[in-house]
This record gives sequence, C-alpha cells and structure tokens, in this order.
Amino acid sequence: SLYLAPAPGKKKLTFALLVSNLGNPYFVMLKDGAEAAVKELKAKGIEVELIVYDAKDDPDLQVRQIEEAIAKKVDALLINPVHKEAILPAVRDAVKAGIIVITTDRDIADKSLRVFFTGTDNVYGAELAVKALIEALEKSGKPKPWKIVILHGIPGTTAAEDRKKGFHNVLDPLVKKGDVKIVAEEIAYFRRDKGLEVMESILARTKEIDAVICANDEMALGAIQAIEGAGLVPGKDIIVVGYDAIPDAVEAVKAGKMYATIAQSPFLQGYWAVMGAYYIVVKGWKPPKDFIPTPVVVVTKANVGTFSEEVAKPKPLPGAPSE
Amino acid sequence: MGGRSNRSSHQATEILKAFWQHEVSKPFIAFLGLFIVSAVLSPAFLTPYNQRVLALQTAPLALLAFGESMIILMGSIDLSPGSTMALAGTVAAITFVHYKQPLAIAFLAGIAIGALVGFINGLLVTKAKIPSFVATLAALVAGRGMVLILTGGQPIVGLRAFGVLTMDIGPLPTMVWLMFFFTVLNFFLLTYTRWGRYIYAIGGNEEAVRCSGINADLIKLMTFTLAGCYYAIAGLMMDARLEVAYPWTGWGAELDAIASSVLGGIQLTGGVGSPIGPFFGAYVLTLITNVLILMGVNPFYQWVVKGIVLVVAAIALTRGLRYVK
Amino acid sequence: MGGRSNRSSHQATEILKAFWQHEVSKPFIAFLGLFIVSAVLSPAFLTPYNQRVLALQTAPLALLAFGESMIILMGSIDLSPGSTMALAGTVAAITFVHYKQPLAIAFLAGIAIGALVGFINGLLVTKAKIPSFVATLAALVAGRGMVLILTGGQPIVGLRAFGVLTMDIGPLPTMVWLMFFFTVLNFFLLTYTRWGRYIYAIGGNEEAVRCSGINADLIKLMTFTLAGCYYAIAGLMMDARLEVAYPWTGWGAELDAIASSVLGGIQLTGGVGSPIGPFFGAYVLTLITNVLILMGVNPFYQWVVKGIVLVVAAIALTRGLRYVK
Amino acid sequence: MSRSTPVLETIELTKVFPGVVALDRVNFDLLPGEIHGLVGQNGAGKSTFVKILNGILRPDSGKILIDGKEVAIPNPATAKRLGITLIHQEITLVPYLTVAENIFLGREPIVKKHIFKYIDRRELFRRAEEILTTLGVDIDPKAKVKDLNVGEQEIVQIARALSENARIICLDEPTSPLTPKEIERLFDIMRTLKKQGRSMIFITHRIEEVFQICDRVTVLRDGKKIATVKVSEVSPQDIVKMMLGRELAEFYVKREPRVEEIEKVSKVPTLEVIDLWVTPERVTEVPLKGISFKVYAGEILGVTGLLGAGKTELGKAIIGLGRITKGKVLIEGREVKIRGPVDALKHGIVYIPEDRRREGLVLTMSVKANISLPSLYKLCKYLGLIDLGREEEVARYWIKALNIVTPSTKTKVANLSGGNQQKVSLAKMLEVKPKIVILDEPTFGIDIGAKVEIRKIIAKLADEGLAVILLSSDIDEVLSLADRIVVMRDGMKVGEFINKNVSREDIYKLMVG
Ligand SMILES: Nc1ncnc2c1ncn2[C@@H]1O[C@H](COP(=O)(O)OP(=O)(O)OP(=O)(O)O)[C@@H](O)[C@H]1O
Ligand SMILES: Nc1ncnc2c1ncn2[C@@H]1O[C@H](COP(=O)(O)OP(=O)(O)OP(=O)(O)O)[C@@H](O)[C@H]1O
Ligand SMILES: [Mg+2]
Ligand SMILES: [Mg+2]
Repeated sequence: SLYLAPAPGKKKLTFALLVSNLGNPYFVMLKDGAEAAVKELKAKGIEVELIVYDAKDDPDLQVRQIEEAIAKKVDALLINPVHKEAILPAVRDAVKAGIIVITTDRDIADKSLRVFFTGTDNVYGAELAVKALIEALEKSGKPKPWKIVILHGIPGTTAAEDRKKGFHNVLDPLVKKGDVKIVAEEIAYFRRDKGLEVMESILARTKEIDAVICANDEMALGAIQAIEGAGLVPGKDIIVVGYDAIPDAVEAVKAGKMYATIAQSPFLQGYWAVMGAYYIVVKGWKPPKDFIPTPVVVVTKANVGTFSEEVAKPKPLPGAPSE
Repeated sequence: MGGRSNRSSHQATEILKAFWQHEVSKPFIAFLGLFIVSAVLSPAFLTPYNQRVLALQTAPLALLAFGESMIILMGSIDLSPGSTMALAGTVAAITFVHYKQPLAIAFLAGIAIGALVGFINGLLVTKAKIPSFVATLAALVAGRGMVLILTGGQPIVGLRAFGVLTMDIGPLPTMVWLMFFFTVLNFFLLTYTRWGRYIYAIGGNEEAVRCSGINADLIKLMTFTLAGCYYAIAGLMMDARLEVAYPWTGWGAELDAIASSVLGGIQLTGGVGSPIGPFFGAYVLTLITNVLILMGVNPFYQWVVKGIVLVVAAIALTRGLRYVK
Repeated sequence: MGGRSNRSSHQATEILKAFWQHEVSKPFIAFLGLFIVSAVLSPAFLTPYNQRVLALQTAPLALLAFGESMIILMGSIDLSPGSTMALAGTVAAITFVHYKQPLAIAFLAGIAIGALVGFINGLLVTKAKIPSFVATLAALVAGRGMVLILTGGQPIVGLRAFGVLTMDIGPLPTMVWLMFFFTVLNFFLLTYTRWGRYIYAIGGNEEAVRCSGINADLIKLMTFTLAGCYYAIAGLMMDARLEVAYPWTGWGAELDAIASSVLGGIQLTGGVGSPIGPFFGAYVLTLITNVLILMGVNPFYQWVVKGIVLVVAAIALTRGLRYVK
Repeated sequence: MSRSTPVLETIELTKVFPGVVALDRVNFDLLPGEIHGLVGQNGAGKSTFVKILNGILRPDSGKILIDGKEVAIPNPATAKRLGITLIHQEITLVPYLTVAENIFLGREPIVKKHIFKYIDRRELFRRAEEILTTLGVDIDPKAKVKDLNVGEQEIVQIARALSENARIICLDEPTSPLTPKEIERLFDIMRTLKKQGRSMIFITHRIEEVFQICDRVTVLRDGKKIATVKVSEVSPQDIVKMMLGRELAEFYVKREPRVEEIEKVSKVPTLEVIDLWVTPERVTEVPLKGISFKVYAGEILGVTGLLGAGKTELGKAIIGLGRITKGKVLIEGREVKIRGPVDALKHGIVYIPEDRRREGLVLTMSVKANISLPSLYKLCKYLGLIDLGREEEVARYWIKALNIVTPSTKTKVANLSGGNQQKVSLAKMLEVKPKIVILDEPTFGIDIGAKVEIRKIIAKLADEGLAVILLSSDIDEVLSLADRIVVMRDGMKVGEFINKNVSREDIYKLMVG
C-alpha cells in the first residue's frame, strides 16, 4: 500500500552486525534474530541491508571490521564486542563519523558511546546457573560438602571473566561455610573437545565429584562425554550445568544429562538491535533506557519444551514507537 | 658358571648397545622417563582409568602424527592436519546424519575427503610447485572455511553410532586398537615397502631419487594423500569421542602433530627418524597435559611447563649436532 | 625523432627488464594487482579512511614480518612472534599501569622483554642446538603462559597514553610512520651492513660462512634478538590500537608472519628474498581480509577465499622451479 | 730441520670419527716457501688433516706448532689470524651472494659515517676486480656465484684464499674442476706465491701434478703417514706403491677397440642421437647445438671435451633432464620420447652423475638401501613388500663384484670414501640391468687405485654387451677405454674418431679449438 512504500529518494539503510564468533551457535542465533528483523522490515517495504562480520573472537579483527564498516558508511553498527575495552578506539571513530552504535549481548566499557545495549548480564546469568546447580544438589540429597568442578572459558574474554565472577559470587560464601569444595578449576577454552579431555583428566584424579559447572554448553557437553566415558551417569552421579542453551544442550537437558543451562535470548538480542537501529535512524526514536534487558531463563527439564517460546520468537522492542 | 654369566652379561650389553643405536631409543627413553616421573608425581596417574583416558586422548593425535611424520620424512611440512580432520569428521557426519547412509559409507566418505585434501596438497606441491608450507597453510585456512560452511558453525549431532570406535573390544576401546594397528602398519609401510623406502630417500636426497629414475612426484602425491587419510581417521575418532562433529575440532592441531613428530625423533630436515617414534611423541605430548591436570597445576602455569618440557625433550633428542637451523 | 623515441623506448625496456629481475618485483606486482582488483570490486576501498585503516592494520603485521623474514633468510623459522608481541605488550602495560613508570620506560621495558625472548630463542638454537622450529614452538607455548600468568587472564586497561602511537603526525598516524621507518631500516640493515650480508650468507650456505671465520652463532643470536625487538614493537602497536593489553594478542600470528614473508618473496629455504618484500606481503595479507569484509563476503567463505588467494599468490611467486619441498 | 724451522709442524696428530681413525699420529712439517704435496687414497685422511689445520675440525690428540710454537686452532677465525687458509675440496660459497661478496666474506671493507657503519660496495667490487685480474680470469665480480660454472666457482675459492694474504695455503684438490689452461695458471700463481716465501699444502689425485709443482710429498694411507719424500728422489710408481701398499702395473686399462666388428654384427645402433639441440634451463648450463652420434651394443663411446664443453648436458639431455628444442633420440632404430629419468629407465638407459653426493646417493641411507633404490621394484614380490633377504644378497653381490670397501651392507654411505661412494653409485644403476649406461666423469676425484678398478668395470660392461657412453674430460681415460671418440667444444661436436691411430695431441687440439 502507499502507506508502506518508502519515501521517494530515501536511501537504502545499511546496518553492520559485528558478531564476536559465528563458530559458536549462540551467536548464530543472534545473527538469525537480526536477519529475522531485517526480513520483517523488508516485508514492510523498507530497503535494509545487513552486513554480518565475524570477528572469530579476535579483538584486533573486530577493530578492523569496525574500521571497514565505517569505511562503507553504514548507518548503524550493531556490535557484539569481543572485548569491552579493546574495541573502544574504533567505536569512537565510528561515533565521530556519525554512525549510530548499538551493543548487543555484551556491552562496551564506555557506555557513552552507544545508544543502548541489549543483552543479559553475564554475571547475573552465571549466578542463576550456580544457584540452579545448588538447588539440584540439595534435591539430590548428596552429602555436604559438595565437590564441584569449574570449567572456564578463554581467559580475558568478557563472557569468561563475567561468568567466572558470577560462579564465584555464589560459590565462595558456600566454600567458606564448608558446604562446597572446589576440587578442580580448569580452563577448557569454551571448546567441546577440550572440555572432554580436561574433564577426563580431572576424573582420573578423583571420581568423587558431585557437580560440574561450565562457562558454556560446549564445555559442559564435552564434560558429559567424559563422565559417561568414566562409567558414571551425568545428571545422577554428577550434575552438570552449562550456559547458553545451545540446541545440543537443550537436548541434553531433555535427556536428563544436563541439569540446567542458561538461555539468554540471542535471537532477541539480534532482533532488538536491528529494530532499535531502524527506529533510531528512520524515526528518530530515543530509547527510554540505555539498557534493554533480554529475557534470561534457566532451562531445566521443567521448562525445556516452552522456553524457546520466550526467547526465540520476535517480540516487540520494549518502549518502541508506534508504526 | 662364571664364564656363562659373563657371556650372557656380554650379550645383554650388546643388546643394550644395539637398542641405544636404534633411532627409536631416544624418544622411547624420553617417554619412559616422563612416564615414571608422572607415576611418581601423581598417584592417580597409574590407575587403569587414567591409562585408558591417556590412550583415548593419544589415539587421534597419534594418527595425525603418523601422517605428519611421513610428510616431514620427505623433507616437507604439513599444516593441514587439523583442518583435514575436522573436514573429514564433518563430511562423515553429514553423510550419516543428513544423507542417512550406513556407517561404513559415512566413514568411507570421511576418509575419501581426507584423501582428497591430501591429494590436492600433493598436487599443489608437485604440480603447482608451491612449497608445502604455503600449500598446506592454504589448506589449513580453506579447509576450516569449508567446515564452517558445511556445518554453518553448528555441531552436527546424532553420531551415537560412531560409538563403534569408542566401544571396548576386549580390554581396550576400538580406537586404541586402531592406534596400535596403525602404529604397526606405519612401521611396516615405512620399513618394508618400496613406498616407505622412497619416502626416506626423498627426504635424504630428492635430487638423487629423481636421477635414479624414480617418479618422486608420484610418491609425494601418494604420501600426501595417505597422510590425508590418516588425518581423516583421526577426525572420525574425534567425532566418535564427542558424539558430534564439532566444527573447531583440530584447531591448532598442526603444531601438536609436528611437535609429536619432532619429539618422536623425526628430523625436520627429512630422511631421518623411526616410523614409530611419532607414536611416543604423541604419547609424551598427551601425557604432559594429563599429568599437569592430575597434579592440579594452575592452568596458566601449564603452558609454561609445557614449553619447558618441549625444550628439555628436544635437547635430549638433538645432542651431538654441530649446528642446527 | 624516430631514432630518439626508439632509443628512449629501448631505455624504458631496459629499466622494465631490470625491474622484473629485481627480487621485489613479483611481490610488488602481486600487491599492485590485488590493490587494483580491490579498488574495482569495492567502491569503499579507495576512500582515504579505508586506506588509513589499511595502513594501521598493516603496521603491526609488517613489523612481525620483518622480524620473521630475517629469521627465514637465515634458513631458520620462528613460531614465537605472536607470543612475543603479547608478552612485550603485557610487560609494557604492567610497567606503565602497575609500576606507574613513564611511557618511555614502559616502551623500553616491552622492547627489552622482546629482545630477551629473542635472545633465549637464539641461545636455544645456537647453544642448545635445538632446531628453531622446536625452540620457538616452546617459546610460543611458554610465552603465552607467561602472558596469562602476568595478566591473570584479564586484559590490562588504562593505556590511553599509548595513543601516541595511533595519534596523527601530519597526514598519518605515528605507527604508520614507524612502519615506513622500519621498512627503510630493514632494507638498510640487510643490504648495506655486514650483519645483513651474513644473514643472507648463513641462509645461503652456513658451512661457507663458518669456514670464513665468521662467528655464525653470534650473528644468529643477534638476529633472533633483533627479531624479538621487532615483535615487541608490534606488541606496543597492538596495545595502542586496542588501548588495552589483551592476553590473546597475536594468537596465531606466527602463520600470518610467515605467510607475509613468503608472499613477500622470501624463500623458506633461506638466503633469497628482498628485505622490503615482507612489507608488501603483510600489505597483501591485510588487504585480502579488508576487501573481503568490504565486499561483505560471508565470513565462512572468507576463509576459503583467503586460502585460494594464498595459493594464487604463491604460484605467481614460485614459477620456474623444478621441484619444491 | 737442516734448512730452517718449519712454519708448520704437527706432532702425533690424531682424529677419530665414529668407526674410523681418520688420522693416526701424523707427524708432518711444512717449510717456508715450500709446496708440499699430500697424496693418498680416498679416505686416507687428507681433507681431515687440512681441516684440522684450519680449525674446522678439532683433533683428538696431538700438537700443532706454528713457527715452532704450539698453538690451538679451535675455529676458522683463529686459523686465519695465524695466517692459515684453506681452499676447500667441496665448493663452500654462498650461492646467492655475488662473487665479490664471497671473496671478501667476513672481511668486507667498511665505511664509517657518524655512528653508521656500512659496507663500501664500490671498494668491495674494486678489490675483487683487482684480485680476479691478477688471477687472469674474466669473471664479473657482480655476478652471483650460483650463475657460475664449477670451474669458475673453484677460481672464486682460490681468489678468496689469495686475498687473505695467508702464509700457509692449503689447497684441497683444487685442480679437479679446472681446465688444463686454468691449471697452468694456478701453478704459475703458486710459483709466484712460493717466491714470496709462502708455503702451500697441495692435495691432488693426479700424481703427475705432484711432479710438476711440489718440492716434497707426504703419503697418507688409512690415516697413517707412510712417508715424506723429496719429489726429485722418487718416481710416480714409488708414490703409487706407497699410497696403495701394492704395485699398480698400469694406470690405464688398455682395451682393444673393435668398432668395425661390432658394426658388422649389429646393424642397428642401440642408441642414436640425431641433431640434438638443448636450451639450458639455468645460466650455468651449456646449450647443445646439433649433436649426433651412434652407440652400438658392446661398444664404449668416449665423449671428451674440456670442462664446460657440454658433456654433462648431453648426458642429462638423453635421460630427459634438459629442454630439448630440436632433434631425435632413437633406441634400437625407433624414435623415443624421454621426458625424464623415469622414461629413460623404462627404455633401459641409466645415467651415473658426476656429482655423486648431490645427484647420486642418499647419504642418510645405508649402502644396501642405496644399491637397491632404483631397482626396488624387482625386489618386491607382492604389495610392494621388499624382499629383504634378496636385497642383502644383491648388495653383497655388488660389494664383491665392484670390490666396494665397506664395514657392512648397513653402513651409511656418508661414511664411505669417495671412491667407494662412486662404486655404490655405479652399482645401484647397474643393478637395474640397463641396455645403455651413461657415465659422467666416473673417476672424478677418485684415487688412482679405485680409478683403475672402475675402468676395469667399465670395460667389462661393454664386454657384457651394454652400450656405454663415457663422458670424461680425461683424454687418456677415453683413449684407453673407448672404441669411438666424440670430441665436444662449446656445446658442439667438433670431431669423431675411431679409436685407432688417433693421437692425444689431435684430440687436445680439437678440445681447445
Ligand atoms: N664428519 C665425518 N664423520 C665421520 N667420518 C668422517 C667424517 N669426515 C671424514 N670422515 C671419514 O674420515 C676418513 C678420512 O676422510 P677424509 O675426508 O679426510 O679423506 P680424504 O683423504 O680427503 O679423501 P678424498 O680423497 O676422498 O677426499 C674417511 O674414512 C671418512 O669417511
Ligand atoms: N645442475 C648444475 N648445478 C651446478 N652446476 C652445474 C650443473 N650442471 C652442470 N653444471 C656445471 O656447469 C658447467 C658446464 O657444464 P657442462 O655439463 O656443459 O660441462 P661438461 O663438459 O660436462 O663439464 P664437466 O666435465 O664438468 O662435466 C660444468 O662445470 C658443470 O659441472
Ligand atoms: Mg678429501
Ligand atoms: Mg660434466
């Protein structure tokens, strides 16, 4: 209809989505969300182009990608930063060049540079994950002190550091109280194969382990493989909790091998970032708050069938202007 | 009596001497030394479970090391093992899961793709005359890209059936038997066949091999292809161990494969080294990581210790040279 | 008239011929070709902003490539550039942030640590007689461990002051000027000094160098140390660009540094190549990534395209050889 | 020490390599202004001796005295400081550097400007030019060494040693890669140096050269010094006897040429080359211009010419290692296309290269493995499995047949002496049972005893019905063995004779043109 037709002479919108690592399914969902938003906008007859960059977890590469996006004179940068500090100089350049910056999933250190951030607080999410783990341990009736293994991600990455903080926020008081004993704290670099190999060696040291908490699902799934390989039953002998709710992990929750995982909504993080950018650029929208939290859900067997409704479907951006 | 025991002790000395002069003695001693040190340092080390884990972890790396060592013996180098194993694992998984082919076909498809990557590497080296370092660097990069394209960055699930490789046959899992089988096969191939002889000869003096009327290019092509097959089998093993085809399998594995070969006594200049050395090299490398975790060493310090052990092992292996490159 | 124009055209032919025979011609042509193709493929490519970005991105890699190429010219190889740059960046940041030293001292501390790593590499190669591949592999692993220990895995923030390196002097940022300066320095060093001649000579025939009464070990030691300094400067540049000392800086950079050298026409067997070739090699490598991003190529496909471009560039550089290793 | 104190003396010098005593308590003295010949079979320890004097190897025991004072020579730099230099047996030059840079490697002229020190390139080239002129050779100091032929490279090595102004110059087989004219030039220079009071140790396998230039000669055998004698007081036969420990009746195997009868019996030549043109792939190689010849079974075709005449190129072109631009190769009357050694082998042609270390042998492998390398396919029964028993048998057969001196079949070839290496190189190609054998300088760098043996083997090959092509710059070798002789110069065939009533001089005239 006439109403939906783009204004004559209006130039095409170009958004750049800078993803930290497309090798991780989690960020693929983020990209999917962004692409869903673009599709929706296109269906309304708005000409939008989305350029997706993959930084492969390398801050330097992401800096370069931001620089390149600036060179292409995009209208908005939707950044999923590899590191909150490392890309600041490049983001500053972007802002200087008059480009709208929105951060998604992870924020940057200098909050004045971006219009808004949409995502979850990783520290908060990690706290929820450990709390779920403790809850499971309590339910299991295992004797205290509970012996817990922690597998961390790549040191220095925001996700790894925040989740490490979240884990310790909850666990440290319990350790002091004598309820929990941390038997091993290793790095498995967010990788499934490392998760497997590291957990195998930990199990060789001691099989008296009650629970494993991992900074992402890939490592948790690797750990589950190791637990099964050791002739133990994940979920019963050893309780495993992951993070990110990637499809494999959701299956594992269904199968009872993983007690819980944390579902953020990468889909909505991508979706809201694009929608927000559109509102800002085209409609001059001013977001009411500079942090738009996406839903966080602890996925357990109880809600494993329904949680995706909450997180993987387009939802209106809170506070969005009317069409 | 005295005479006899003297004689048998003399015989023992002879055997010991022969052993010392054998190429595999140094890597073996290095392995044994580390093994004993590990057993002393950590009580958990010698448990059957840990030994089993060690064998399982070593198996894929040993396969990579066998392939890599053949290439190094020819005086070339291969940076593609990691990407090739991932690609083969991915293709096998896709064949099995998406195309619903029987397991055997899936395995064959994986091995075929490994062979293909190796074959292309071989062509680049022999026909396009690109130094193996660059040719296989391109394969490393492009191969990983192919994996990401094929998987879309997502692990391919549903590989329970690949468990035939992790399943026990008698006391050990299939893939550990496979590792032993390939150790023997590799020994046999490199020691008793023409092909193996030519691999050593090319590494020793390629010019002489060519002047002798031997088709060195063909041998190189075959060897790169076979190495690709070895990497592919390692990829299938990783699939089986993870029960998924994980797109980042083998990321960085080229350095481990090369280090295993070198720790196994294969000289980087080519032509010298025992075919079973890389087996010990791979074991040593796996063992270091394992025992550091067993001992609960801070993960950051694990890196440093690993570097130091590498240096120590290398010194033990390369004594007596006037200078090195 | 006809005669004169003929003559000047003849002269031009001569100059062209001389250029063609020069070692740097092939890498330069490869660079030029890619540059033109990029300009055609992407309208954003030629913008001043993008050219500036390109230069900024090339600078650290060029420094790594200069260091690496010196080592390769000697017939050795260095896998430690990535770790060394990270370690130098970390130490500089710690000196500046934790010990609150002036910027100059922090920079010097970083460079000193780079020199130390290079020196240790050199000692391992010349005194312990560990092949450079293994010695620097150990440095790669242990160096990264040191970075992780020093940083505790956390990036070190508060490096706004390092901005002197990214700040403009005239039309270009300091670090781009630095890159040009080191290109000239490297050319001068390798072409006009004894040290440089000996680097080439060692790569060409180390035996001859030793028999000439030259202390080849000393030259190697000095060269590894200087390369370490170059890597350290690259590390400072990365600190400045990111405004933090990131513990994973330079992860995997050894392959980029080697690829830059090879694309710059440095032969992996040593002794052959132009000192400024690696500059073009580094530019080409950065340019490929840049233009693929500008064109919006799917990130997964970027890997594959990069592999293919590597092969094409290598073919252009290595024509005319009978066989390669 | 009647005349004067020796400039150099060694006392009980000993060097042991794993498995070999290379030098066994050698006492030696070198007088001022003396040219002292050093001869011995391959592996006698000659090179080891001069390498120790130059600090390249360290002795296990014994003393070195310079001007009567004991010195230690731990490295080449010390040797140079003591005024000792060495012209190596192998080419030790840096291929990608220029002639001038190689001559002054380690002693480059330096300009100082403020804190900068850099190489004075103009001075470097000027000095190089100067030294090359005194040597009377026409080599561009700016040329890269890799672009020179072996003879020119040897001259660069000599120039380097001379430019050092050393008092004691060791020359380890400098004459092998030189043409007769160049050898004369070298001898002139040596005489000049002698007049300046410098001393020289001169190693050669050509006994006649000892008599041309040396004052005294020391004979080594198996690392032991047999004797030091005045050249004027002995005959060549005496020296050979000391070297070998036995009489050598004749230095050259005499063979009756029998071209006519062969041509009558077999009407078709085994190999015929018609108007062969070859364009070189690298600068060092000589282009071939229209070479034609025939070889019959049972015949030895001697191809002679100065170094650089194109003999090696001819041999390599036939086995497909050269860019043939024109011409035909016929085997038993049928034209064949040979694209490389693989094809050549299929047609029964083998080439035994002059540079055995570079092109002939895999030094890291055993004698056994080297001998069986090209004929492994014959030793494989099924699945490409090598019949190790047969391999051992074959190796033993050749060790016996060619009288190869080796501790065992498992010994690494690197540890054999030059002559024995050459025999292994022969054995491996003969085991493939070829129809046509091309031998490139088969007695190059080989001691006189082994030379005679190898020549006997060559004669026997022809007697067994093989077609043999002998590429050799040694006229006497060709004259004593060949049935037919082809003379080459600058890549062209300049003459062909039946080896009957031709004189050495006729051939030499054609060679030099
Ligand atoms: N680096 C080495 N390692 C082991 N053995 C060696 C080494 N160098 C020489 N030899 C052995 O020492 C002995 C003496 O060798 P040397 O090179 O001095 O002989 P040569 O008289 O120069 O012989 P040629 O006439 O062939 O040059 C030989 O048996 C040789 O095999
Ligand atoms: N591949 C090569 N690398 C280096 N030098 C070579 C090569 N091939 C030939 N030469 C050298 O180039 C020179 C010219 O070679 P050519 O074969 O034409 O002469 P020739 O008559 O065979 O001399 P020679 O008696 O040395 O064999 C020779 O000194 C030869 O040794
Ligand atoms: Mg010698
Ligand atoms: Mg020749």
